[in-house]
Amino acid sequence: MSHEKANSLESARARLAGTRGREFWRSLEELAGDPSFQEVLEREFPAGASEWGEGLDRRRFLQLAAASLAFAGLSACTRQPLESIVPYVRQPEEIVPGRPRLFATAMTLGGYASGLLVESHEGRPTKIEGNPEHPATQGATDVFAQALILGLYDPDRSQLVLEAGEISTWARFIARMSAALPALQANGGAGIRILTGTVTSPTLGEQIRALRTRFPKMGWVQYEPVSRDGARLGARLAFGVPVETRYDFAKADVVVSLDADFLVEGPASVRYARNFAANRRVRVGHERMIRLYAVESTPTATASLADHRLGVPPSEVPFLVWALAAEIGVTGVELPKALPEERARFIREAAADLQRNSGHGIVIPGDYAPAEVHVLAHAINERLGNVGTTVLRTDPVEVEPVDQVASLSTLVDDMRAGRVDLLAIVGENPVFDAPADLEFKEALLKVPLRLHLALEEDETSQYCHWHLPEAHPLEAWSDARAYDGTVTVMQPLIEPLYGGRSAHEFLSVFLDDPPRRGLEILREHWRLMAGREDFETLWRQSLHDGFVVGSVFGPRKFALRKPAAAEAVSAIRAAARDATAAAATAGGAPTDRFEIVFRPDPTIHDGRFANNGWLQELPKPLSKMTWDNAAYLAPAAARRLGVASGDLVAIEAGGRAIEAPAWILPGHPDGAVTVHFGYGRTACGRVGKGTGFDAYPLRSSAAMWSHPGGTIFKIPGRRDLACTQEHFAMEGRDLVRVGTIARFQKDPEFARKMEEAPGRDLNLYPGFNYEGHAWGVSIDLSVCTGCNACVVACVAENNIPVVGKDQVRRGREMHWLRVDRYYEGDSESPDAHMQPVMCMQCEQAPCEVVCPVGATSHSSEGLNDMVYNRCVGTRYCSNNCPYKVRRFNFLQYSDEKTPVLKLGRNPDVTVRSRGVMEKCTYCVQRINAARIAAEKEDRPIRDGEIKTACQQACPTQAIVFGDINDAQSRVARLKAEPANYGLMEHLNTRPRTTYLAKLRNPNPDLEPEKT
Amino acid sequence: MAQIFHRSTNTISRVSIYAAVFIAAGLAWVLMALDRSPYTTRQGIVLGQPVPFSHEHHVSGLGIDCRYCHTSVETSWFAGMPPTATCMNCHKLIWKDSDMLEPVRASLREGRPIVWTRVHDLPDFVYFDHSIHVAKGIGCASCHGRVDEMPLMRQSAPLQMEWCLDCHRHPERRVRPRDQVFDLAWQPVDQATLGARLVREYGIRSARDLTSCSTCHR
Amino acid sequence: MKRKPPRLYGLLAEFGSPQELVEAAEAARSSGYRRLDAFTPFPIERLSEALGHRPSKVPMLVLIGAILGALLGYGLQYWISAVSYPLNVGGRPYNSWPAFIPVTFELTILVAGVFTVLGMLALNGLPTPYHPVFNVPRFALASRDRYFLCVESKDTKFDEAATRVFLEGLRPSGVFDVEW
Amino acid sequence: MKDKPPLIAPGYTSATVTDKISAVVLRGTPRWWFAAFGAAFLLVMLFLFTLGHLFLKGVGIYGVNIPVGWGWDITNFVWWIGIGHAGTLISAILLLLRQEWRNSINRFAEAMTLFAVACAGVFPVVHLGRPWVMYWLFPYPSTMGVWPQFRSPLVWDVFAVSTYATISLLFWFVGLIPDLATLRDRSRNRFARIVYGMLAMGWRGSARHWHNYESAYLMLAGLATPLVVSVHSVVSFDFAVGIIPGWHSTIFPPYFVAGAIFSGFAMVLTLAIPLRALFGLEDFITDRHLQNMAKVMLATGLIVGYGYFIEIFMAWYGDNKYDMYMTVNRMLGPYAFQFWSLIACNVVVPQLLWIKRARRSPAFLFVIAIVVNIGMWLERYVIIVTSLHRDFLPSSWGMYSGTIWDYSTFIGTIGVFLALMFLFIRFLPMISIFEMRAILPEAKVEGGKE
Repeated sequence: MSHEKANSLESARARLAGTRGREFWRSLEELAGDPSFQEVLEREFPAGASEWGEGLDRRRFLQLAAASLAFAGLSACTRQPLESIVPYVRQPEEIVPGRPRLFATAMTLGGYASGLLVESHEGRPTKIEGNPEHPATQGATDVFAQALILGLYDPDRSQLVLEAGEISTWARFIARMSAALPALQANGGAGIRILTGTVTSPTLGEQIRALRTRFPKMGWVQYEPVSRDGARLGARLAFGVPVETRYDFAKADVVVSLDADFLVEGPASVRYARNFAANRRVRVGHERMIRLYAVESTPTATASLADHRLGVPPSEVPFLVWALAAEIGVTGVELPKALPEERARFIREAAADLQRNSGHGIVIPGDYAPAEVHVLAHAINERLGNVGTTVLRTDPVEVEPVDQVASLSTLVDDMRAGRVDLLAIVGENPVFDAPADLEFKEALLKVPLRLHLALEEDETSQYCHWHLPEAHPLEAWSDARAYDGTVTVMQPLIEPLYGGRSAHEFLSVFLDDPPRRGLEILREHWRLMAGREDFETLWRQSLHDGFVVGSVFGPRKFALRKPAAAEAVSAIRAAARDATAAAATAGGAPTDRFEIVFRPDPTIHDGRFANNGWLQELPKPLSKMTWDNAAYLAPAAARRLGVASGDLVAIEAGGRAIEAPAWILPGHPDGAVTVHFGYGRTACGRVGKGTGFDAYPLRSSAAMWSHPGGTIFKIPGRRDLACTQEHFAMEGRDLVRVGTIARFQKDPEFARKMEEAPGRDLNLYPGFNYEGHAWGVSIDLSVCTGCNACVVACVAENNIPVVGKDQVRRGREMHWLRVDRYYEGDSESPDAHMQPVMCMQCEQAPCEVVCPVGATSHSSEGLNDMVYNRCVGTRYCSNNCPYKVRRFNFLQYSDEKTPVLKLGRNPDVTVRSRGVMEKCTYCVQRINAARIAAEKEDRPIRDGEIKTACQQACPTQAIVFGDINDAQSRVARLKAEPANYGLMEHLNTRPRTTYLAKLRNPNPDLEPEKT
Repeated sequence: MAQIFHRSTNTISRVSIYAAVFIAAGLAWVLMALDRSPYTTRQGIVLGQPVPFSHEHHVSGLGIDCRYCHTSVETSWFAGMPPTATCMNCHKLIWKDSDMLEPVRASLREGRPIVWTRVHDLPDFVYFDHSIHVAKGIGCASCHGRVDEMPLMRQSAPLQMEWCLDCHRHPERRVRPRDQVFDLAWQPVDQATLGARLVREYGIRSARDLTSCSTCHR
Repeated sequence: MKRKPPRLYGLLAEFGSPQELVEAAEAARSSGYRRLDAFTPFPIERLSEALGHRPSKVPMLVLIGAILGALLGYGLQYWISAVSYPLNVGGRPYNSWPAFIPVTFELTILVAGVFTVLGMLALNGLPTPYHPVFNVPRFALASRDRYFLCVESKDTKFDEAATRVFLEGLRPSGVFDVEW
Repeated sequence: MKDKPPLIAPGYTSATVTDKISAVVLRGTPRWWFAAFGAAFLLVMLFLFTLGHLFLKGVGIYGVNIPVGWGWDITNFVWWIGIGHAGTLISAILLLLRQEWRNSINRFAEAMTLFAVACAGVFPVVHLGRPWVMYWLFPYPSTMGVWPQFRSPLVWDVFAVSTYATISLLFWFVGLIPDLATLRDRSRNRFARIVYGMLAMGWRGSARHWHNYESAYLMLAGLATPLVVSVHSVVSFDFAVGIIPGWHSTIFPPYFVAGAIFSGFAMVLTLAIPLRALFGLEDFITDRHLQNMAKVMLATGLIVGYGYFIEIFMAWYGDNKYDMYMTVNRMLGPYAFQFWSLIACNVVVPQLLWIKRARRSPAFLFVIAIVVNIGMWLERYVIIVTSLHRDFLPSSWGMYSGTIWDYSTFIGTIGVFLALMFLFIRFLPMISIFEMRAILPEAKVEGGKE
């Protein structure tokens, strides 16, 4: 049967080959008429089964029958229940009841800090924004920062100190430790190991230094599953010393990305995205674009903006970099032989382009690329003279850069050898995410005393004597460095909800007697840093700003080791030789042999966000899948294996195997399969349990980010995946309008001409005219990376409920703002286009006309108001909405039972109940707040004063909100751009949200302009 | 065939047909009246409170300004409820051992807040902002009535949407000079001209703006 | 001058076929009786002619009802959408008359229909659960297959004896007193 | 009526007609009736149970989603309303057209109309997210100061359907009055006489009564005729006013009305054929009646078929890529099966009615009627679902399928319908007695004034 499926895909291939030019192809399987796709389509027919809930007995039957009759007697008279009002006993000076306040703080991911502003209502943090003053991140945020709030209120977070599974207390723990420490101290703490993640926090570093003075022989291990070992090692090999490299895309004209998702992932991504976008935006009068070449081993969101993309299996990447280095003329490197022409040409042109723009180019290697790639990248940038302008090298940001895999494996060896008496694991979950070959768990069990400080009771806590609840980043005092070295302050917004303590306070148990609280520890260390005199001013200033002014690392000169490049090349040769040797010995048909690419999950990262409903329900940027991970395959590969999306496959590598549902991802390089970490958690909260599969078992300390020789074969069974967008073709409709900059210069209005929009006079009725404000939004498709930050921001701002996998599969996700993704071109390497779609606030809204109760109507400023408490739920408005941006509460979605979740809700937005329609309102609560503020000061609302949640979060500033009646406003000027067009404008809906056509800047030598 | 019905049934049947019409109309009227009655709106009903606080005594008696207790009325959507400390500013000196005030003292002693029963309670899907109304010259009395004449606090307006709309459609009928906002006893001399003038001066928005749904609902 | 009310409501003659009844009715009328009524199991047009009924007033009532309905219908919608709470709905004007036509039409029909039925009942003096003619046992057959002619005592020309003789002359299958 | 078979078998007199029809009501209840009614009642309980579950859990128990916001619920609504058209049409239009053959079928056709409309009325309520505020669709002076939005076809529906229900009820009742009098006079049971007596309101069949009565009856017919046409037009506006490809179409009103009559007659046949057999009324509901109805079905069926064709033609001729895609998707997309089976049921199968022998065989007609009922349900399903599931933005395309709750609601309403129908035939004359008398030969009166 796999044969016929293969054939059907074959025919699809054939038909695809026929299409060319600007023709859009439809989602693969459907084109192939693949039966399994029909299955996906006919979503489980007897869906009702799940609705039965508790079993049906006589009483329930009568109860229901009675309810239906009682309903008949419902009367119009509704009387509000009495509510009480509870004032403070002593009101804090600075608090004005009802007025939200903003605090500057930060979160860390992979050790690196990003500056945040947190909105707090009467002491309850409700919304997170980027800290616009922060020199590193400049006010942009990623999905993780936006979702941090939900993590804070997560009712499944660990709430108890556990001693051997029994409930205990911090006091008890402290007592036990002070009892145990002297013994350990005797031999200089040789038996003590502390395992942390990557540490950039100066204070934490200081504490560890202090620990080392107290326990000279103790060991400090840094390990987290997603870290930048390649970069670290690369730097060492290239310079002999640890070096941090950062890039300035604002000055760049040509970028070559080597397996780097630099716009969406990594500590600096939001800043890179901002500068990159600033350099890619095209406006009349400013018509130059940065050009991006992307070489990648798995499709990335970044590459959806690439002008030229080359997908190759991971083992090929080093060769391409090698070739690039050779083309650039890096000394000691000559061209590798036997490079396929298509790839060679790509590299040649990229190299030429780089050389044309020497000093204004960037060659950026991915964090997960092997060290050799980093070495060569360093050499190339050096050779091109980019260093100092676009490529900046500084001292390492980490307190102590180490090869984390190496340091973890030494720890494991020590544990096995019984050299470890006490292991304190701080905030990490190695039992779940350590490389499988180390068999961390087994080693761990050999340690006499195991402590675990973590946010949740996870896989590791189960095997530790003590589990200690960690304080959430928003609950604790701390500091950390941003990717550029800026020292960033983290201050608590709320007392620990569940009695958690920070890493500082935890370490303090071993340092101080009695242990000190975070604030004290922090201030103490800072006093040392600052030097006595101006400490208080520095402290206040930094708390207010959220960072220490001028703590950014200045670029420094580092001498590149002459032989480094050559060594890297020979290393690549060696690696290739080993791989071929291994392949020769390895079993399995060569057709089943695949390279395996490992990546952190785009939404739940390495698994630490597995219990975050917002992130679980967030569609993955490329597959639009929610609540699951999958084995991403190239269409061709899937055809060979005879699998369709959802079919189970077994993936085997290094003697370990996992089962995973396959997912056909257009543009994925053939011969490789991508699996994402983070799913398959066995010990975590209610949200994350039972989602996806665990990919860590395939990972070995030798092959952290890709495995050269895995095998895949189809096994019986399917897994139903909840995907929010099942159709990826535009059907020849001009939804995302794409053009090259050349075309734009020839005909700036090309996008508008694609589909005629009726003139404003073409109307049966006289239209309304909007004096005063007229709100509108402009979205620049040229810079949208589809990173989803806007989506989570919207969820957080507007109390949007999580509905769960089952409801998503029924097509009932609630996101007001979604990012549509379309494909164009050949299925093996198509162009991907991202398009954020929220309510268009049509001036002639089809939804309003059909609402029988006037629950949705137009405000005097042209907003398409939605009045939840008037809605009766006919869903007619949604049926009649051409953009399908309306969302309906088919069941009671918003959680009214869990009290702690109520704390996190935005008090300025109604929490919708069952049976009502909802949708994007342009964050009308923010509009009203700004208007009230302005009117109280008798002044007009300033342009830019109101930012919608999505706009505020957007790293590339692709979304701009404002008053289109004010000709000077940013949005008005954007809408005046020739590339501006409205979605489905021919329906005469007059959308207030419009788009700027997506412009590309291909290298004419690689892609001659079509005519 | 014998008669089935008695003579009287002729009249009865005819009358009952017309009666039916009036009964139906009557019922509808009752429902509507009930919907607007104090039973539903709690208008003019005094609710039980932990402390029998008298606005009359404190406002007209002692002449305390509204803002002394409701501090945030000009700056926030929420007018603000006085913390226990505010009460005790005076009551640690006067009436300091009256039984009536025991709950207040207890609150301060034990740090337990006093739990009042809300008198003016809008549904949660309505977003009313005190500060902007005050800024636009809508007096406290316009919604809360002559609080200075209430020994015990009670709701004086129905607080139903049609009532809100009435003012949002005709702000000129209610608006007063900003400096008179907190004077509960203030009476206009010639509201017609004054209102028209103030609406202009204070830049109060048009009825079309003020009756847009999102003005109050989000 | 006032006469004491007569003993009877009237006299009722029974016939076997519509034909006979119609002829009897014509005869009675031509011989000067005016307060006549005939009872049949189904409508017979010629009977009304024979008894000289005027055209029914029902159609007039229907017209009145229709006009009222139409005014009510459009008025309601106009007042609600343009006067009471004007809202900008999808950019349509407050008084978007084309959209108001269906409801106007439906209300026209509704009110007209109600007028028709109530009008008919009123004009027929219904409901009348009690009526003297029901006192005649055989009258039950009026709803089956017998045809009756009734001369009411209110008729100026009515004289119990004479009228009975007259009715007998019409060869009915029987003549009955109709008690009050 | 030369070669045509008579409307009433020969040999009947006013007396026998009266006795035979009223006997059905006045004589004892047949056993099968209890069985049948009992079965229907069980379905009613299922219906109540489903509603209970719906009100406790929410409309999410149905299969609806985004983009397909309507599914079985509205499909059933339109289906029932359609069925509800035959009654009034037969009584009103055929009355105006002086089609005497209507006299023996109009009564229960009207009853059927009422019950069908009642069932239809259920769905606009249950499909709501918050059914308990359904009364907001009526204009009443609320404390919120807000009103229904009269530009919405759903509000038009509210008025159209409620008007239609009221007028049909009046029409039906007015028609019943003389027969109620008959029952009053014939029944031995005192209680029955009182009940029928009150309902008959003292009808005496006096010449004046008949005089006003006939004119009123004619007036009602005159009012009901445009009404019946308007109702399904308004229902069709629910879709035609929308902008979704496959909905936004000007031909909807006429072909919805035709479809309504089509399905209505189908349902009349579905009921009439077994009923006349059960009560041995072949003498009154003769094969000629069946044939006439068959002809009406054939005619309306052709109109409906034309509607399908012209819709496809316009999609091609209008050269609108969205309409074109929708049309192709209907015919070849995931719902192609439903589409082609509706074509088979509504266009192909009815063509058999061209054959005289087919029209003559009650059994055969019964089968065809059932098929048409199914076909018309499918038509609405296809119009609603296939149009919604792939509209403008491919990104938001989805699929729809009903859930067991959709099924149980639908079956439940069928139960309600049957239960009401059984009560009706048990307690009221299912054939208009006086109108039957009127078409007897003995009713003719010769001669007359010149």
